[in-house]
Amino acid sequence: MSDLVVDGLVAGYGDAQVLHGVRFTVRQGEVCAILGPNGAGKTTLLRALSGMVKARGTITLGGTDLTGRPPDAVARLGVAHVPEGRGTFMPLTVEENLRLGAFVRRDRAAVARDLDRIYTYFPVLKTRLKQAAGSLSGGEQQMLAIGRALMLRPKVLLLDEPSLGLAPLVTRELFRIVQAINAEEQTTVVVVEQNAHLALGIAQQAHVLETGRIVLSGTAAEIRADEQVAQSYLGYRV
Amino acid sequence: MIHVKHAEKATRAPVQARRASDPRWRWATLALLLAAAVYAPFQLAPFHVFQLTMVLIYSVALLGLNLLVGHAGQISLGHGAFFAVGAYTGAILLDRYDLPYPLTLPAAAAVAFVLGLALGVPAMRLRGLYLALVTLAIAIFLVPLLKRFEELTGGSMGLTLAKPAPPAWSGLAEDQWLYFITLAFAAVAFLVAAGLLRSRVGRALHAIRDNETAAEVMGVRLSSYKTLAFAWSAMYAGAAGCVYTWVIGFVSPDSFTVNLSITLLAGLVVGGLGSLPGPVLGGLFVMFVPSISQDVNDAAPGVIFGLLIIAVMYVAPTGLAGLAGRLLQKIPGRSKRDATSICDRRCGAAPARRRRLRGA
Amino acid sequence: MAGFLQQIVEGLGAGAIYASLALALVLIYQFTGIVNFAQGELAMFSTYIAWQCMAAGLPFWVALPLTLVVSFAGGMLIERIIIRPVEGAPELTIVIVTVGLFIFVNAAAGWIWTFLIKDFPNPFPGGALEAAGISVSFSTLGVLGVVALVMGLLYLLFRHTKIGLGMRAVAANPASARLVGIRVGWTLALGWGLAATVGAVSGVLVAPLLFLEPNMMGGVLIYAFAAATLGGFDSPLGAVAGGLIVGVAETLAGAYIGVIGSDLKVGVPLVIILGVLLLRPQGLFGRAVVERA
Amino acid sequence: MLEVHDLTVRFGGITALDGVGFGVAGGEMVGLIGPNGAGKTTLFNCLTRRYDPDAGSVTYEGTDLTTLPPHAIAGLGIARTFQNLGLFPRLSVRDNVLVGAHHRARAGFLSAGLRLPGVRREERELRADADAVLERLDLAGVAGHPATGLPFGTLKRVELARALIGRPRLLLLDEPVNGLNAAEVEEFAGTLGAIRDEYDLTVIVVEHHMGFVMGTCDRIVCLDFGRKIAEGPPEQVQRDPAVIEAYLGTAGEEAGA
Amino acid sequence: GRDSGGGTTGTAATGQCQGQQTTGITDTSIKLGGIYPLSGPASAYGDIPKGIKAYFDYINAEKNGINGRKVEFIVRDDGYQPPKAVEEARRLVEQEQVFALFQTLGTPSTAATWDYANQRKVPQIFVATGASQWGTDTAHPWTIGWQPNYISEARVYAAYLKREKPQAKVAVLYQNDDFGKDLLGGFKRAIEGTQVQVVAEQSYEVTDPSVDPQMRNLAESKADVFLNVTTPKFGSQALAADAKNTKWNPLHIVNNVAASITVLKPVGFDNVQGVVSSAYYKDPNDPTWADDPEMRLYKEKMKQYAPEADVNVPYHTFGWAVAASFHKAMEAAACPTREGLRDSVRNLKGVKVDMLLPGVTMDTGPDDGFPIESMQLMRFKGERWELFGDVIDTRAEFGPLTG
Ligand SMILES: Nc1ncnc2c1ncn2[C@@H]1O[C@H](COP(=O)(O)OP(=O)(O)OP(=O)(O)O)[C@@H](O)[C@H]1O
Ligand SMILES: Nc1ncnc2c1ncn2[C@@H]1O[C@H](COP(=O)(O)OP(=O)(O)OP(=O)(O)O)[C@@H](O)[C@H]1O
Ligand SMILES: [Mg+2]
Ligand SMILES: [Mg+2]
Repeated sequence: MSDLVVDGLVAGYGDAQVLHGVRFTVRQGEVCAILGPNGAGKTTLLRALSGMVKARGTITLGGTDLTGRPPDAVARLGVAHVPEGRGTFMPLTVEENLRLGAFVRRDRAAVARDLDRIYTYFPVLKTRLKQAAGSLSGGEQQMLAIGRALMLRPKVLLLDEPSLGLAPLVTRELFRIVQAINAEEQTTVVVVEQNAHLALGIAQQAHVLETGRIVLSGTAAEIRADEQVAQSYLGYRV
Repeated sequence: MIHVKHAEKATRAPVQARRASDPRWRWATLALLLAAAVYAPFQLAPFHVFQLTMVLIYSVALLGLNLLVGHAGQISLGHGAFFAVGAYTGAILLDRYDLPYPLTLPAAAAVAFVLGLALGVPAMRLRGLYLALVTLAIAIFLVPLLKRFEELTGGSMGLTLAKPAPPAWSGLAEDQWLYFITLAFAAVAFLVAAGLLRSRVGRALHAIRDNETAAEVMGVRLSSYKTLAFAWSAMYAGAAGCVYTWVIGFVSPDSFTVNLSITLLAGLVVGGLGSLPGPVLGGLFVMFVPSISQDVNDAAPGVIFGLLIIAVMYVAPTGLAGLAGRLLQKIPGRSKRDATSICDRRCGAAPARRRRLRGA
Repeated sequence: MAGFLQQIVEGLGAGAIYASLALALVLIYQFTGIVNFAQGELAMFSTYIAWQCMAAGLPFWVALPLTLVVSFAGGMLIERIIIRPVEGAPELTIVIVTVGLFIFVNAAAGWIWTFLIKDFPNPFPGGALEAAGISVSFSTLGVLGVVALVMGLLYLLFRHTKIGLGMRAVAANPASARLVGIRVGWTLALGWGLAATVGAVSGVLVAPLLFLEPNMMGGVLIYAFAAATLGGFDSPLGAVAGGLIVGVAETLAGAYIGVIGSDLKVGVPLVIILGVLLLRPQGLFGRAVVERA
Repeated sequence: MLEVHDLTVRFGGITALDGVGFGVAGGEMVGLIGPNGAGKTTLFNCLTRRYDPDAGSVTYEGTDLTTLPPHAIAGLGIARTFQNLGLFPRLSVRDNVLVGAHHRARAGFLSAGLRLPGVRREERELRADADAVLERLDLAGVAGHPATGLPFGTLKRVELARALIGRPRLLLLDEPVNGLNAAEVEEFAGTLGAIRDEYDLTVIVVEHHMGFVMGTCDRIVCLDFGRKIAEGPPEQVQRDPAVIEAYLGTAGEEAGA
Repeated sequence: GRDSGGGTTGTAATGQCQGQQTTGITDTSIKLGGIYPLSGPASAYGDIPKGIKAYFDYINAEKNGINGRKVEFIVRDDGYQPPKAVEEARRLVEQEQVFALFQTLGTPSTAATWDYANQRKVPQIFVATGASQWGTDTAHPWTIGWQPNYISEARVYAAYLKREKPQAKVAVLYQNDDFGKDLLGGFKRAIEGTQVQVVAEQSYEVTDPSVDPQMRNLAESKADVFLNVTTPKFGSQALAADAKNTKWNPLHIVNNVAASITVLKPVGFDNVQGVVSSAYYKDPNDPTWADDPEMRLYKEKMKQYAPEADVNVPYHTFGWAVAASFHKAMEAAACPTREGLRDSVRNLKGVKVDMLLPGVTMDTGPDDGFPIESMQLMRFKGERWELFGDVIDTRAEFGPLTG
């Protein structure tokens, strides 16, 4: 089984250490939600998983050690990352952006089919194929980033605040899609998301990260039931 | 070298601001440097005094270039041209119009400023690469232009001029006198630049460099700031060029080839873009490294010079000033940041706030 | 009239030379996002390699492919050894490294081969095609043909190959490119290798016309920059069109505009560039950078 | 205070805004919603002169904004934040904020270079103001930190501080709470409410966080494909079938999110 | 060699030499400093000091130096940049304490430094530029040139044309700097009042990639003489362009700077038959001198003392010749002092230097600041230059140059 096992993960930027020994396991085909306040290190955690920041400790995927591998090697092992800030290839067209998502794949026919699949997920993109990706609206770029990650047909999908800037309708649609892909293809998903309702709605397990440490772990239901979590991540009263 | 517009690039920029140490340190260092600068000409051989004078002149030119490149984020590959314009203005005024020395400096600065303004108007529409190449073309074009107006410029033979003589009361030798004039000039130039950069104007330039769109939304008038930055930077170069004429006493088109422009840019980047000591370090580099290169290999000094440029960029990708900053940071007790990060590592395990619900 | 047309033809010949180096500049700019000041010197060095091969007795058509291969490898090697350590550094730092490389390569070539000019064989037959009072030398035709061919190949590479797409992605956003699995380092090296190869072609085209010596490409580089700027730095077609325009304009101006004369004709590309950029800041064929708030 | 009339913006074949018109009264807080690509940011870009509209007008307190140069907008008391951050990454947080006060100050190249007394006084005042705003938004602790490397939510607050120091009367917020968790959103809503009163602000806010929009806005305008499809008080717009169809989806699921 | 320090001030000059400057010279040593572009676009000239060094090494080792004084020759690089030249001149004079500046290369670098040298009263001997200024100026007695000045050379060609083609229409290609303008100006003055006329002139910049456009414009003029005033690379280009243009076949005169066989050979010997030029020193590539004793000595000693240098590079030969000239001048000096050298180089009478062409001698006087003013015309034939006519002493024939 291709479980994602993280243990003793320490990472940071230069002298500043951000993650102080993070440990969790995501079984293959599971969805894992990461919650946490601003600056807790959620983004850094995903970056460490995909190799964007140097990390110590161990990260293994189905027994393969990912620690210290550069991001492109990690991607070739089937890990797709929707980064914070979207990582759009601004001057390239929308279509080129999507094709780049499948850069490491050799199966041309399947890639073409997947392209169509992305267009059915996000119909707006289809109307913008030849447009420079940099000119898309914020939400459209977010869709593009997700579409690009899906084009890899990843084993593991790392989503950093996927709903950022998406309209409510699209957000819900997005989570349905992720759930469907997860169910159909046994894709492992690690999702960092502020919309805890939605994230916990599709997750089997969840972790709460605070100042670089996991302070709370459990099944989605357990986390949802936690009082503090409810206050910080679920409720909203004006 | 082009401004690729996306946030990711910016995020990777090294974080260096924390080293901004407390002002007392800075004043002390400055006072020490100034004392050394005043003391030096009485200790050094005249030849070395001359070299230091040239370093100061280059520093001022680089300071101007830094305003444009390091602070406003526009690239000029043609600053040698403004240096030349200042030098020639000084030379022509001295040679043809017998103007007294002190008057040639403001005149040269003004001419360079006006020229910078005139060229700044198209320059404000271009950026990055395009601006760089247009300025490069200007630098190339200047040489035949200087030769063309021979009656004024002396053509390819150039103009030879007397150097300002030290007044009797000073009791100084010629080199010392020139050095002190240049030192005073450089000190004023640096003070003005420092004042500029610490103000609204400096912030606006930085804002343009980092994010033009946002700067404009904040009310920064891009066209006039870019044009003025270009003009001021030209003015600095021009003023430095005029003092150069005083010190070298000779101008010719061959003194100001494209080579000079590229050397200036390289010197600036090597010294440290966007930092105040950067131009001085750059000036030292421009002045001394070519001779060091030939001491190492006199058959092909260029081989060594080229390698040295590359080597410095390896060791100090953000310039020597950045390197100096990083080295200072390594001194214990100088950086708060070090202290905390050490604590992070040592005290890291302590707060066991982790609550387990069920084996995660 | 025939005189005028003849000047145009000559201008095209000169322009084709500028275009050949401009193609290498555009290539590396597309794939690495930097302007390589050493491009001309690398081309010169490659040409010396070809010369050395021929001096050792190899025929031209053996020396050429050998040179191209060596240049490709050399370009990659330079990226790995010289550019790699500053890969993440600010762009100007990398540009200055290429300036250092420029100085180094120029001096090294002089050191190895001296500054005496060398004769370099012209791969194209002598003589000229004569029609309507105009003569076009086979050499000019040959250079134009090769430049067109290289341009076509580059266009295919840029727009219709996966590796071209990957290379553009690396230039646009290296961090993202890594995330989609592109080996950024190797891709950059490949870009350098290809640019060095195109540069070598340019050098081999130029050398028979200008004679081989270490400063051979210095003057050409400036015009190549002008060409690339004019055409827009992201289009091979633009580079070639830019080169031809610069060549023709410079020739006509030098020939017909009295005040300019041959000493000031270097100002012509300057004026053209300024004019074009004021009207179309992205160059003739370049695509405007989209900027969104 | 602000009148948008028949505003149209086209990009090639795309019509980003199509004859949009609405008004904003002084002191009001208007929510601007709509699906992705509906033209919300484009509208902001027109107000701040990033884009030239193809047709229509924008009148702010009697002046036609479309005739002004872009940099003049800030001087009229209009400030904005950006959807995906528009900070100056290499400047410290304090300097970022100070740039926001650019139009309030006068120092030019020469006077700044010579550090004339007037410039010093102005600078002192601005710094005091900046420190106050930073304090107010709980940013004093990171004032010296460069704007890169701070958490997203903090940076959003820095943008707000930068907008506020310009003493705006009209504040345009583009998705101010995205990336914040529920508690943080709530806190932000509180802060914004207080600041609105303190600074006497008129606000237009683009946001996809329905809880936030519905809870804080006096009135809502909904765009779709560049056209206004609904306008009115929150409860009404929320129930508008066109809005539900295009943007919200089935209302039932919406509760709380 | 950078053993700085003032220790070189040795012999206290005595007798008639009392009170004269002896910096940099002792009974056993002379220290000289030269400034050349070893880097940058003009580095081709960086070969000259190799010839000089080889010569001095040879006489130091085998002839016990000059009158028992071993010559130390320090070479500094100015990259052809005048401010650098000033710096290096000061380094040599103040830090290295050289006896004399022996050669500064190029008009700009020399012009930038000669005020300094003269104020300091340091001899600036045999500068490597043919500008006429060095010989006509009276305010700089410490500076003197060596090679024939460009104006004299122009006179030689003018005289030749007057004789051979009195109706000549001349097209001129010249480098847009002091060298090109001096030569062109000299030529125009020399043909004043004759039927020879300049019908077209085109200049180029050293930064130009090619002179082809200029050559095309000149061909339009239908001139029957082409005067090629260029430096080597451009010389080759112009020769090639002339050869390629079958419709225009003027008499091609190439100036001495670009007359080396190394310039002609790349163009192809077939293409340069009949080209005319002038010379004053021996070309190592010229088979005429294959058995010349001085040439053989030169080649042998170059191999010995500068093994990595190519003996066929004429710049080496030039260096050798100028070093030998210094040798003669120093030997002739009445006092081993700076003043002595200054006076000696201004009082050369028919001094023979073996690397110069037979009949070419060094002659100077109080009113003559040009050591070499004789040249001989030559025509290219087969694979070599053939000297023809007599050695022309331009001073004798055209009168002295004045400022
Ligand atoms: N590029 C960077 N350089 C330096 N420090 C950084 C960088 N990126 C993040 N940090 C620091 O790392 C810490 C964790 O940031 P991270 O972005 O991982 O948080 P987060 O949980 O994703 O927050 P958010 O909800 O704002 O996205 C923060 O304190 C931040 O200042
Ligand atoms: N410069 C441009 N060039 C081309 N198309 C553009 C440009 N700017 C915006 N668009 C298009 O206009 C439409 C509206 O964009 P806008 O950014 O206003 O959307 P938005 O309502 O803010 O969406 P979101 O909620 O996703 O931010 C989008 O489809 C976008 O692709
Ligand atoms: Mg984050
Ligand atoms: Mg938007």
